[in-house]
Amino acid sequence: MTVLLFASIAEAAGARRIELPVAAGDTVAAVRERLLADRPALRRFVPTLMYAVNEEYVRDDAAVPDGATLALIPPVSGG
Amino acid sequence: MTVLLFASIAEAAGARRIELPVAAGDTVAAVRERLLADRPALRRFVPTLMYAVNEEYVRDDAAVPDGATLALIPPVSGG
Amino acid sequence: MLVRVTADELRADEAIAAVASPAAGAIDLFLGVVRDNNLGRRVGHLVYEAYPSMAEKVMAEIGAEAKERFGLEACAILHRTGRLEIGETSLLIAISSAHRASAFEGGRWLVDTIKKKVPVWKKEVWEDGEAWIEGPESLGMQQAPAGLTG
Amino acid sequence: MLVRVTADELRADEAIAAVASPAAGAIDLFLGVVRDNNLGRRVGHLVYEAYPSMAEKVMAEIGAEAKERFGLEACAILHRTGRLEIGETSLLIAISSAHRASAFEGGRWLVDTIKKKVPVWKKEVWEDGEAWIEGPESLGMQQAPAGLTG
Repeated sequence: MTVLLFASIAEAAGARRIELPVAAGDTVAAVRERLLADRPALRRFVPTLMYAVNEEYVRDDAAVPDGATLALIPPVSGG
Repeated sequence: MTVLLFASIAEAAGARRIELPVAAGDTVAAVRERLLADRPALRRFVPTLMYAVNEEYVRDDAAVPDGATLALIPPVSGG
Repeated sequence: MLVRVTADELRADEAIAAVASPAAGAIDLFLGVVRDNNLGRRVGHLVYEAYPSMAEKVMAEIGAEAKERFGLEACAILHRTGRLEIGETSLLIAISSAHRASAFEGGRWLVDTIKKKVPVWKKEVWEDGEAWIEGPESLGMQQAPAGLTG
Repeated sequence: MLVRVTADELRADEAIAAVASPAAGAIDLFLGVVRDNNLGRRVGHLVYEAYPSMAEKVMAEIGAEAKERFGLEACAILHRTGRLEIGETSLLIAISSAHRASAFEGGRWLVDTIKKKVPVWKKEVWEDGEAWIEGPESLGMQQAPAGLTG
């Protein structure tokens, strides 16, 4: 699966796109924890992160289907 | 003095500008009555008319100085 | 402050440029547009008449009051006169402000106040007649023709 | 409905044309503009980043909801990305409506909702540093930099 990162968290990760394996029954939170395991510096972003699966906002207990795109969305500030 | 007419009352009067003599101490109402004396068909506009002397809104008891321009202003409908 | 009564087409870009300010974070623009119906009547076109010199004076006063009241950076008010077809812009206002709340509130107040105070009148022309539309806003009345003809 | 995330300059005339309708009596336009200061800091320029495909999808959903909620004729939402200088337009919305009350109310609601929901982020760049500005509207927090650098 593909994880997309934006703005502050992308800058901190040094990456805008990370490919990760996904297991059957994975939730957004499970994928996030797998990602953070290798990148502990990103944990400070978690309290304000929002998530989108295939471009729909979801909560972190939502399922992540195989082949999905998960976006880690810092608080937005457009306009 | 000069009396300016606009919109419905100008159309009804067949004139947009009428010159009238003004007497010392004349009020807007006095000038209006002098104008209506010759044009009774215009009396129906009086209940909703507003007035401006030299481009300032005034009440009909305001004085009309010599050489002033009095405008008879039907309810406005710009925008 | 840009205020103008004109028979020429109103251009949004000109109004936006007139209110540009480095301290402005928000610009609100309002266009009054000729629509094809009013109170169930099919409108063919409108004719706007103004007392131009007084209209510009009143517009400048209203603009200055809006700046003061809402803390605006700048505002522009333009009104068109003459014959206007469906879809054409009769009134164009632009205001700039540091923040959007005052931009929207100031814009709304400006339009409401212009409609009450600026000496401009419109005539509706239908297929089978015409009438001056007078007083809907300045008298707080229902919008109704002053005298039907034709 | 015109919705677009683009690195190109936003043009008011295009947005106005996109919402034209014979039944519209009012068009409200809102421009979010880069201003030279924020919370007392002197701003040099901004950089906007978006999740473009999702941003356009969310903008279309918000636009459809605004049309329904306020009975609008049409709306257009454009957001710019990349580097923007002071005075440039980052957000452009246009809405058309039969009457002005719904045009202003719909415009206000659209801008508020876009700022809460559309995945776009801005970075402030000052003379001596920069920071992503995150969360002021979506979290209802005070607007404060997420992490200062430089």
